Amino acid sequence: MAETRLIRKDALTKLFEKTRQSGRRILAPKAKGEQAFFEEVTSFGEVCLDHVQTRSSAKEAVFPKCEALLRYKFGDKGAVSYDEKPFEPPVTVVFGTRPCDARSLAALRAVFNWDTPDKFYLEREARTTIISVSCTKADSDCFCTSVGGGPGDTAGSDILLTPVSDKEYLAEILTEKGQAIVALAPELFATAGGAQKEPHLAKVAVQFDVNELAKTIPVTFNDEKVWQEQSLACLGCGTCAYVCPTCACFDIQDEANRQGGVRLRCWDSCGFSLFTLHTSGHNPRHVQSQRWRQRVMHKFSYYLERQGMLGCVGCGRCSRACPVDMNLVEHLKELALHGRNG
Amino acid sequence: MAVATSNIPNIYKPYLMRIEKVTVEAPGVRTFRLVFTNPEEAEKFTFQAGQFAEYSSFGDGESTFCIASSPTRKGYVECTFRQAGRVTSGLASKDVGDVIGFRGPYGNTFPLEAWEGKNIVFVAGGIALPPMRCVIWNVLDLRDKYKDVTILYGARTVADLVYKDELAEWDARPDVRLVTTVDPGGETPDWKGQIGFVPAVVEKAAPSAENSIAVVCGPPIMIKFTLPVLSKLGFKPENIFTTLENRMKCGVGKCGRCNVGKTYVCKDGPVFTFAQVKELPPEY
Amino acid sequence: MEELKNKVRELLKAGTVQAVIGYRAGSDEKTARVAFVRQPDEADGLILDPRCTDNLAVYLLKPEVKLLGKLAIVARPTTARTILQLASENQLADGQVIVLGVSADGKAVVELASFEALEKFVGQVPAGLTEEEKVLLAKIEGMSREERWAFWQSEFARCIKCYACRAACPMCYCSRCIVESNQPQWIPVSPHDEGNLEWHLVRAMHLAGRCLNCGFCAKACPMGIPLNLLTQRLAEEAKAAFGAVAGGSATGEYALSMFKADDKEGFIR
Amino acid sequence: MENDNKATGAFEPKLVAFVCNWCTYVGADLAGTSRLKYASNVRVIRLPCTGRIDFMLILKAFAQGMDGVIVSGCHPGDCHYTVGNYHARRRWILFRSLLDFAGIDVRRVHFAWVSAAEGAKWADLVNKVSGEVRELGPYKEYQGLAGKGIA
Repeated sequence: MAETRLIRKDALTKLFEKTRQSGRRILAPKAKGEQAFFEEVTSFGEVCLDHVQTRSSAKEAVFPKCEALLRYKFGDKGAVSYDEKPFEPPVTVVFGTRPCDARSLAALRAVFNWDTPDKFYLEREARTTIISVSCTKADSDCFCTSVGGGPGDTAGSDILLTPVSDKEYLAEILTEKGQAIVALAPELFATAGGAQKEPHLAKVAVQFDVNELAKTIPVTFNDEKVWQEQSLACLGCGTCAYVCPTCACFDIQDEANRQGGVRLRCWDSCGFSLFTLHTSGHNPRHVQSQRWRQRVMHKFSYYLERQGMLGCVGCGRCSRACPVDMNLVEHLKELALHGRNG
Repeated sequence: MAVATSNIPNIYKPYLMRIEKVTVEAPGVRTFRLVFTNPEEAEKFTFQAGQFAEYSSFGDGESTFCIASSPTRKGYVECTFRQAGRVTSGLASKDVGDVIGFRGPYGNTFPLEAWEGKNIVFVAGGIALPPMRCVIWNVLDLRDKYKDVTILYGARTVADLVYKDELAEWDARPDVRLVTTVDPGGETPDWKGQIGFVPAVVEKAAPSAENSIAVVCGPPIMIKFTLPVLSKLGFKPENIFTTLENRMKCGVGKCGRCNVGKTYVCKDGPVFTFAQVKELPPEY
Repeated sequence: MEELKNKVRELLKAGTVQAVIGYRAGSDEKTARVAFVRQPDEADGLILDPRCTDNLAVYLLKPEVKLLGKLAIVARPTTARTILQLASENQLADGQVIVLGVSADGKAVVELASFEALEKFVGQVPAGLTEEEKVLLAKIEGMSREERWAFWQSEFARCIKCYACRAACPMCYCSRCIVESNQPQWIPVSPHDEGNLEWHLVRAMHLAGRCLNCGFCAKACPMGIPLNLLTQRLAEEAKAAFGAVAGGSATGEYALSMFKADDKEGFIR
Repeated sequence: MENDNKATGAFEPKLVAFVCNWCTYVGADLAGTSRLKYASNVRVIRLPCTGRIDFMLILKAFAQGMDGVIVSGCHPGDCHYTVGNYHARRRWILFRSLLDFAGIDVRRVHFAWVSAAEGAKWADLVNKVSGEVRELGPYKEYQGLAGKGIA
């Protein structure tokens, strides 16, 4: 499937134009203050690829922060009827994702397609094309290589662009969706010649052995002291989950007036005390250390057992966004060691 | 840009059910009998004992309860709930003829076929009789397939006992041994049942563990003290069944709330044996 | 710096406190993070420099931290004011916390064991917005109403309702926040535009006259919404209209818990 | 009540008034019993005291499609609960400032003191507010928020 081409950086303006003309919406990193966020853009000029990583993840394209699951109307005498319209999410190109973000789709899909397919996620994903840009720089929070990814990893991308010179990207066209984008402006894509991407990629050191971690953390489950110490600073704010590209947990909420209403799905976080609170007042995860444990165990243990993959792509967003500087890698290293030492 | 839409069904869209009957069981506790507004859906619908569903009060949200009626009784489903939060308050304000949402059935089931030819002991406390009522009627409707049936049911007060008519019906049946109890102080002058906590009453009733299955549902404290009693009577953990109740939103393994360790109550449960429960991390 | 470390060692050795909340080096050279020092020798890891800006008072009411025992806390003037404001709202009792007050220049450290001492300490440091903050506030105030609406709508549109602003705020200590009251559901849970606007206005109003302008809310916001501008605006208004400044006293009232018969307003008909 | 005047098709603002039980509500009643004519496009919601009028009610009114809001109670010194209106006044001072800062049109929010004896002042207030808000037109900005941000 994979084909390799070259595209000039200045040709991206044209490619954006063609993509927009084809009726596709484009989401791309846009700078705001010191951060970049995925937002809808109309031209390549708005795009900012300077950041190691955007603050928010690209999951918004396939799993929006707030979406309608159903709409209903109230009738006479307690009647209810559905207000049904075909679900037609926008056809979208997400441009400028990093390879780690592209990988995260598999983790999201594993949940949303688990036995009972989730129409909303799957249809959005089916209409989304991912054009990633390889990482030529990384920071101390990046750990993609520790969880099976890499700065030039192609998994999950439809096209992967790697800057191979000041003027050119090496374009790996990986899927049919990627080819459909190339087909919009084939003249922009030249033959690749002998260009190699590896020399241009960032170096990201492996920080821990993820297989070891998967073995050691279940052993640590009942060692409450470890989780308490790690989470003592945690404010339970949930930021880590909201910026995480693989966090898929959600809440379902009704909003209605006298005429009718809408059932909405919105992001949620296992870090919140109310997340698991029963009506009776009983809470299975009643202290923050248990909620922190859930987050770590879910991503690095339960996910492996139930979905057959890790629930983490090593983007480092949680560490960067945490208001109290809880560093995931630091904690994972500690956990790997702790389990080893018994 | 047009893209063909696929035909993946919306798993979050509930069946619209009409309330056919409302029974006030105890203070704040109601039972709804629900019938499908769409006969085609009614035709296709099946479930098994132990499964649960998401019930909507449109405008308020969804709440998770077990299906309290038996799959042997066709044409309707019943649920029993206590008014506590926003959704259950919304449901409680509904009356006969009103439409609510029903999404399910979800979860695993009690292995009723494997229990054939065995004695069955039901131990329930308070509002935990509904999940068991489904199994009780299922067993009683296929009475010939099972041996002795014992029902031990306790509540805090006489008023808190649910399904009072059915308790009387079970009591009257020669093929059911029913023992009811209320906490000390919860009795009325004409109370004819036992007075005492469920574990003590189980011990006194001493059902035989020989060729027997026990089903235990109730508040955690009741379960905690009942298990050693059953164990003393000779019940093995793999022959004691319960249902776990955790907070849920989706019911289908996606929203991320109900898991106990790697076990998802909505998918792997809600029915567990105590042999399985023992293996779960202490987080439920 | 040595002064602070010595104080901390002393307090722990003497058993006066069981834990000291301070700052230690963070993930990188630009970051500091909270330290919960429980052993005298752990005091070596404490730092005190311009990185140390988080309002550590947020931890004083956290159940897990309270379990550590009696606490001392490293407090810059803003944190010290926060402690007084919490005290005036009956969230902290006199003598419950030992404050290690850090002077505005970050050099001197004084042990403040009573609220009276704390009041004197904060009394020496002028409270209020920095020049930089005033300029930014004036910039928004100078916009037309339509521009302000557009500005805030574009900011609020990014809000994802993670409530990190609430979690990071030492003054947001309600055990059940208004957004979690759902009968009726006053503030929509979902992060759509209407719910976001209502949340941010409610948050600001609930902090009106109480906010110490530590800026932790804005720092915590993963979406970079400058939501401390809202509380700054209210603090300025409370000062202008009522002469009220939060965090000056452990016993006083705050702007909205009191009134004067001759409070001036020009807009009531 | 529609946003249009049925006869002329012109815009008629929807107004809600949150009033206290003891003064303004009685004043509004007096306006009625005195047969004073005033704009009919106001819905009056009676609350115990201006001190009880949560600022959220004002936001909710706009969210539900109101074009203008009146908040009114006893004159300072006349509060049935002694000081409720003094507390309310402080809250309004700050809240109004916040609304303005957030870009909400404070010309649509009107605060007043109307006593039980001021039926005429009530009628006049409603007429004036109604006229002013009619000039401003429908509050499209706020009403446009409904459903915005839902994917």
